[in-house]
Amino acid sequence: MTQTPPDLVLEVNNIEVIYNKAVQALRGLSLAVPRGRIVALLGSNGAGKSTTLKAISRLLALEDGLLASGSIAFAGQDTAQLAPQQLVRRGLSHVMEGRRIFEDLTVEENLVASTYALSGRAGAGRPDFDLVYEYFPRLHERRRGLAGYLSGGEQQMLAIGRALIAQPTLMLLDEPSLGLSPKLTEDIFSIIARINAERGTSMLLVEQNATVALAVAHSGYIMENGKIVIDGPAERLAGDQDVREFYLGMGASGEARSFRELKHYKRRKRWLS
Amino acid sequence: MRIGTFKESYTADAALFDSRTQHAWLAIAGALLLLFPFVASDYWLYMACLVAINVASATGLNILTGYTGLVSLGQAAFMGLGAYTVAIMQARWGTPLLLNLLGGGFVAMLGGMVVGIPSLRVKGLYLAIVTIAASFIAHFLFANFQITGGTAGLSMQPGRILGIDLDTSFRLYWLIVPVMLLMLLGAANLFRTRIGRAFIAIRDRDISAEVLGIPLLRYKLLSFGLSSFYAGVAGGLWAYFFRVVTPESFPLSMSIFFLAAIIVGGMGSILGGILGAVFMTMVPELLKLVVDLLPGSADLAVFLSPVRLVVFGALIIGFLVFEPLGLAEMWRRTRRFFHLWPFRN
Amino acid sequence: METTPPRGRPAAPPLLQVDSVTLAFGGVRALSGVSFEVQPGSITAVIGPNGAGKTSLFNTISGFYRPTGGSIRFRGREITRLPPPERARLGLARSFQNIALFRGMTVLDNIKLGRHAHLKTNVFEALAYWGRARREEAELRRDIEERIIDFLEIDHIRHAPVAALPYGLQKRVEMARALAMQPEILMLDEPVAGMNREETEDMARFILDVRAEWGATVLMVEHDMGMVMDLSDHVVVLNFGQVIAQGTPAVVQADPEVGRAYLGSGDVQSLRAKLQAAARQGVAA
Amino acid sequence: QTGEDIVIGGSIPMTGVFAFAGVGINAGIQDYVKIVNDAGGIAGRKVRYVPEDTGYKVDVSVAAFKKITSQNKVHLYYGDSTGFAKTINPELERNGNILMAGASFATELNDPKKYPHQFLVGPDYTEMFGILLRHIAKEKPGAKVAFVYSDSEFGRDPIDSSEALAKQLGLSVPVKIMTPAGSVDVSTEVIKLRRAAPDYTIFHGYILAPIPEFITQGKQQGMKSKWMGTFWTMDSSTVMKMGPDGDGFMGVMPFRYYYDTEKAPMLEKIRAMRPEYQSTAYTQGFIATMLFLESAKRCLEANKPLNGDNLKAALNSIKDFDTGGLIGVPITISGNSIPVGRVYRADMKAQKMVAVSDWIQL
Amino acid sequence: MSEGFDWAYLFEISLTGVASGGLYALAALAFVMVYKATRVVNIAIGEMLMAGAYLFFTFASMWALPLWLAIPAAVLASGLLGAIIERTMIRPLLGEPPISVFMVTVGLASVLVGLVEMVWTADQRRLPDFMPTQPIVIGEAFLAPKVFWGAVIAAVFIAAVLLVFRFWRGGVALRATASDQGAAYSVGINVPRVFSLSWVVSAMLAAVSGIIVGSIGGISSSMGVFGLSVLVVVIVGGLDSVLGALVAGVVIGLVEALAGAYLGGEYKLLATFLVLVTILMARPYGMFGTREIERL
Ligand SMILES: Nc1ncnc2c1ncn2[C@@H]1O[C@H](COP(=O)(O)OP(=O)(O)OP(=O)(O)O)[C@@H](O)[C@H]1O
Ligand SMILES: Nc1ncnc2c1ncn2[C@@H]1O[C@H](COP(=O)(O)OP(=O)(O)OP(=O)(O)O)[C@@H](O)[C@H]1O
Ligand SMILES: [Mg+2]
Ligand SMILES: [Mg+2]
Repeated sequence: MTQTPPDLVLEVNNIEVIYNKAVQALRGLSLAVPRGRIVALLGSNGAGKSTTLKAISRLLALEDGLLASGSIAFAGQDTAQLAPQQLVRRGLSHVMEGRRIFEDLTVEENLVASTYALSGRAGAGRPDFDLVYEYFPRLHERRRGLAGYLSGGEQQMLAIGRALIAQPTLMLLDEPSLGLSPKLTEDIFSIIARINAERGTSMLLVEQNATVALAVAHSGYIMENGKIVIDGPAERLAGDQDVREFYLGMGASGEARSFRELKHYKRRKRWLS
Repeated sequence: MRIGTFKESYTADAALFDSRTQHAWLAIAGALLLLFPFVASDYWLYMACLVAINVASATGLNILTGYTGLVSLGQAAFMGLGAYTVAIMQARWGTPLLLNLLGGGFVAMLGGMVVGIPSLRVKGLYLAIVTIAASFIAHFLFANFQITGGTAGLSMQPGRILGIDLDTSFRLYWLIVPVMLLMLLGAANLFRTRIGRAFIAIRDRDISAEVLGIPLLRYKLLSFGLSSFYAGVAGGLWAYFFRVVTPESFPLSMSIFFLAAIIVGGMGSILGGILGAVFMTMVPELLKLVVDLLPGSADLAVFLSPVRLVVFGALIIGFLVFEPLGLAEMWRRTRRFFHLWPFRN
Repeated sequence: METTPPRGRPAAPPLLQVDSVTLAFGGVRALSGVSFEVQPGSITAVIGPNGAGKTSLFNTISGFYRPTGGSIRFRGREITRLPPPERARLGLARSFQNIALFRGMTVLDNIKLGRHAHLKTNVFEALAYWGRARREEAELRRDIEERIIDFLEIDHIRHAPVAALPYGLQKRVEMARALAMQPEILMLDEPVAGMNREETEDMARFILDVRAEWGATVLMVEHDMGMVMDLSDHVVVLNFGQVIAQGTPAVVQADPEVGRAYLGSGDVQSLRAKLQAAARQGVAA
Repeated sequence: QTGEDIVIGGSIPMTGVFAFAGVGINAGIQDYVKIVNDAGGIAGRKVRYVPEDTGYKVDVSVAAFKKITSQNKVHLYYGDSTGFAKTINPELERNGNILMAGASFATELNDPKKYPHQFLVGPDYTEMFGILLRHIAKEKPGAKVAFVYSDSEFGRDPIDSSEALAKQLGLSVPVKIMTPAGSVDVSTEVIKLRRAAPDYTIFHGYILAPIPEFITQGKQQGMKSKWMGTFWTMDSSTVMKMGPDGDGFMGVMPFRYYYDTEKAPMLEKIRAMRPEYQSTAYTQGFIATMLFLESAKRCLEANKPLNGDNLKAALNSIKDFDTGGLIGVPITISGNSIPVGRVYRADMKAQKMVAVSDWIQL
Repeated sequence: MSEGFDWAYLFEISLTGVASGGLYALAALAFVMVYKATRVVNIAIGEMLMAGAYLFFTFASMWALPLWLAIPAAVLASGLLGAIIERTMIRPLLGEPPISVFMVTVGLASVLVGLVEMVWTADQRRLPDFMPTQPIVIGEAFLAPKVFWGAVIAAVFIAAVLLVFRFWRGGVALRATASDQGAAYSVGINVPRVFSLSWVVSAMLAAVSGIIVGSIGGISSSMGVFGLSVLVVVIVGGLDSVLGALVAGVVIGLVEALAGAYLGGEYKLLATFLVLVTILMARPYGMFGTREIERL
């Protein structure tokens, strides 16, 4: 509620979101991303993670969602008056859930479209397609093909590649590992870690793969039902008993649980009590 | 979610009208329909018949466009097929009225299915234009054939049923409204079964529907067939109603009218088709009434007529900007409001 | 190439046989000479890097793509030329990687739709909603409520429109619809993508239960190695459209080529160390 | 039965493709009703005019008819299109109380047996062609006459019968060109026309477009044809819009133009009421009303109740009736039409239509 | 074939057909601009032509402005009209079902016709002549000057648009917006700007086309029916293809001319629609339209 401390690139304060004038998806959610840090946001299906990201990037209106109360500051500035594309041009990139690539455009045209993020930004470098192709050689092979015909994983690569072109200062990543093979997931997270280390890009990372998310993140939040239920440094979260049980799939003894020995009844999560 | 109703069985849950309030409303509506002809003037009876014909045809189009997602701008032409069939059957063979109506429906259905053949490959607006093409071809045939009376068209004797000549709006009302209600019921039933679901699945994503076991061509043709059957019967009613059928009776603008009706009313909703057809038929008339109420209307009328066009267009735009999903959605919202009232947050 | 019978069961004639299937899109070879078999009652997994051709393989089996070469047999019957709806009727049921629910319908209607091919109501019965239509619908409703909705624990959303459901629930509805298809063979394309561990475990339990209670055979594509290795009887590894290995999970896991092409590793701590090393290396370079 | 108003209902196309005429018709009816009422009405009864806009759509017209007739006791009705006239005919027969005229000059309506309670306010389209062809046959015997018409009931109406008449009159019809409704670019048709090299070209089924384009392009390509039109094209303001190339355009007109100088007391009255130009549609509405009320008057004077049969009989009893000079000769209505007219020619310099023939009566 | 065949006639007719096809192409281009960027099927395209023509009529005939001023003024005023339409009726429907937006344009058509009748009445009018009146003579064949110059203007505009799309990344932005508005926002494309721009440009093209068409056939409140031919052309060419608009315009122009000349006026529409259906059966997305991506 006081002034934004200078080292927070993103500050979300007590926001509420309502869809279709009827469904409340977020109920007073607050979080912050320190500059240069990777922050993970975990939570079960329907907790409101994607909604949070859409509220930040101001893409809610397109889905009939309304930011009913609360405030969001990006780089110290309140975003309420900014249009989505203005935010992007100031360095806030959102890689949306479900890939959302331009299917009718070729791979390369997808990247070209992304250069709009650099319009009017002082100090932006030239768009670097080669960097993307270097990270994802597969895209280079398919660069003249229509993006709509790429496999699921290839589309995910393209979505991330597009965000790279935008040279953001804050990247919102919504399930980047969705549909990626384990190896590629690891590769992509190395890239994420690299971008973060090399360029100091801050990231807010929504992930279902808690293992990689907590491995790459500095700190994390866990949300349920539109609210944050716990937060803390990534190591501490990874050590939390419920997180281990519900997100990392480890038994009480700390051993990886087998999927064959699942119980039909589950322990209630501590944070729901 | 509704509160306050608890279903005893799955069948009750699947019933068309499920609550006591709804049954009460239904009874009231029925009583009104029964009483109406005895209190209304000739003009209002005329309008009621016209509305009923339009509701029937719009419902047919809703099956095809609203539920199956195949946009058609040929509804008027299919009505024309039905109307000509009825006129010819009556004049040539003197067959009974109900048989003629069925005949009109079937001929239109055949026509619709032929037009539907490209729908497996051709989609969206491309398909819509194919239906326009079809309606121009139909117009060409109507205007250049002997049996259809060329550009002058055909005139008809009033329909006869049970020895009664249907020559007044009052008498026609008792034919048109029941037939329309029957057609509405049929459509509503359809969407409780596998066939209706298959239509909706095709609308939402035809290729996955196919993998899930729905033969696309067969169902698209079925939808075209049903929709134009409805159009054909409506066209037959139209013929009995106006008793003159000419090639220019069923212009493209009429097809657009029906499309507008289901969009403004709410696509993929039986209620939407009804509301839309009523709205589109009545609004121009109501606007006239408003103009009449203004003082000094005689001279003003000349100026106000284009104003009515503007207002009419603006109403369509306004409604859609306000509620892109149509009147039916507005209705649902209102209902939800009252259902939850006073628990609304 | 070895084929192992499913654990603890006697060898039976295969339910599905994919025989040197080839599929090309213009220049892109999505599948080349893919062969494997699915034993009745087994859980078979197809894994492989992104773009390896797994989804294309599923599409070929369910008839959406015509293979350029090779054949597919179901219960020994040649189905390579059969149109997709016919295959659905035979009991080839599937879910989709890119969720393909019908967004204009409720959850319940989506599930009901799955049964389409097995119902018989014709147009006239439908218009009148009488006789067979009424009977079939009532029966279908009971079956779905009691066997599928309860089973998958989605009763709270049965009347919700699917469009607004969160991703994970949509996946579950996909599964429900596939179950409603009365599957002989249930093909699941990335059933747990986008789910957290807890939800993945739920899904894994459903899959095991489906086999146990419904006797369905499962063929799935999945990237979650933990789940694949724990659940499957047989694993087929695709890379660049070719089968590079197949066998029991243990056999596949031991294959060095598979490891290089595909498998990831580790728990949070070791992964973190690895990622940080990668990042440092990047900065240094 | 005194005291009750005599009601003239009207389905008037005040919007849509025919609005240009509807507006004039409406004013014409209004004005004549006013003249009569100011003079004390018909046999002491006031005349009331109840119009409704139709947008030139048949179903709207019918709705208007139902509305007006259910709210008023209507004996006289003005309807717009041919389609409406045909559609409403059974209703008229059933109703039995109404005499109807309208904006249509369709040949089909000129049949007292099929349309016993309707009449046309002028010659039907075939008769219009007849007047033109007679004029041509006199001016240039054996001439080649081309017909250009639109693909609509309106356009096709007189074509076949008139071709036969042309033969009878010793004229030849080297080409008949039908243009699709609403087409603007007619270059190919012009080529076809030029190759037929007609002496006269008669346009029918249009208002203005695409006639000017035909003439302009025809002249540019060196055609020597004279150009002619029928009633709905022939309003002065319409012809004047053809621009310089329209000079010399001719056509058939059953009424005098607003600015005609020949003696016509009624025209003077109109000019006094409305100082600005009034269209021929105005005159048409005006004369329709005049004939309506004359029939009503004759009925009432003969003490016959106002109904369709009586009104029509009264109308048909009109012999050598003076329209106050609006039609240049006294008229007699023996059937459903008034088969008289004359040929006018456009003088672009004076911005007027000038008569080039006598009144021709068929 | 037969000895008496009149080749000169065929040549003359074809020439005229091709030239009048140019007019279709220009109007079709106006349609394609909007569709390409916003996926809005603008059924009111004919009425927008009409609006442009009436604006020109007002400036040139009623206010008696000189032509070099009246034409740009009409085009700019049309652009403004396009902007207003986009802002008030199209943008509020961003993200709604395309069919609803389609219907809004139907409403728009009614509004425009009503406005024109209110301001200028429903009378047919003629536009001042501003094109050379010397007929174009090629060999034996005559070509109407207005049609010829109209076609030339159309060709120039289409060429310009084609070039712009080739060398300017805005073309990508347009298509990206059409493909997925949300994603377009997320890569920094100013979606509302793309929307307004495409409507403004489209309205301006429509005005040019309306002025030409109006100067040939005169103007009236019902000249919107020209839109139907435009619709046929864009379907044959492919809804989102500029090149398609050009080629299909010429094809349809030619088919109409030949059918009119050799079969008679009543066959013109029939012939074009038969051609349309045939082409769609062979190529369901028109000659150059983008096929929808169908994948599971
Ligand atoms: N467009 C929408 N309209 C209505 N409700 C919506 C809409 N989008 C999301 N919701 C609702 O908002 C809630 C939060 O959804 P959200 O997509 O943010 O969840 P999530 O945490 O990202 O889940 P997942 O892991 O499945 O992606 C859910 O209950 C969902 O049903
Ligand atoms: N219809 C098509 N046209 C052209 N190329 C296609 C088509 N369908 C698939 N491909 C290509 O075939 C290859 C295999 O695609 P597929 O979707 O089967 O991969 P996948 O193994 O399912 O990958 P993922 O795990 O990423 O989903 C990819 O390179 C893809 O781009
Ligand atoms: Mg999400
Ligand atoms: Mg895949």
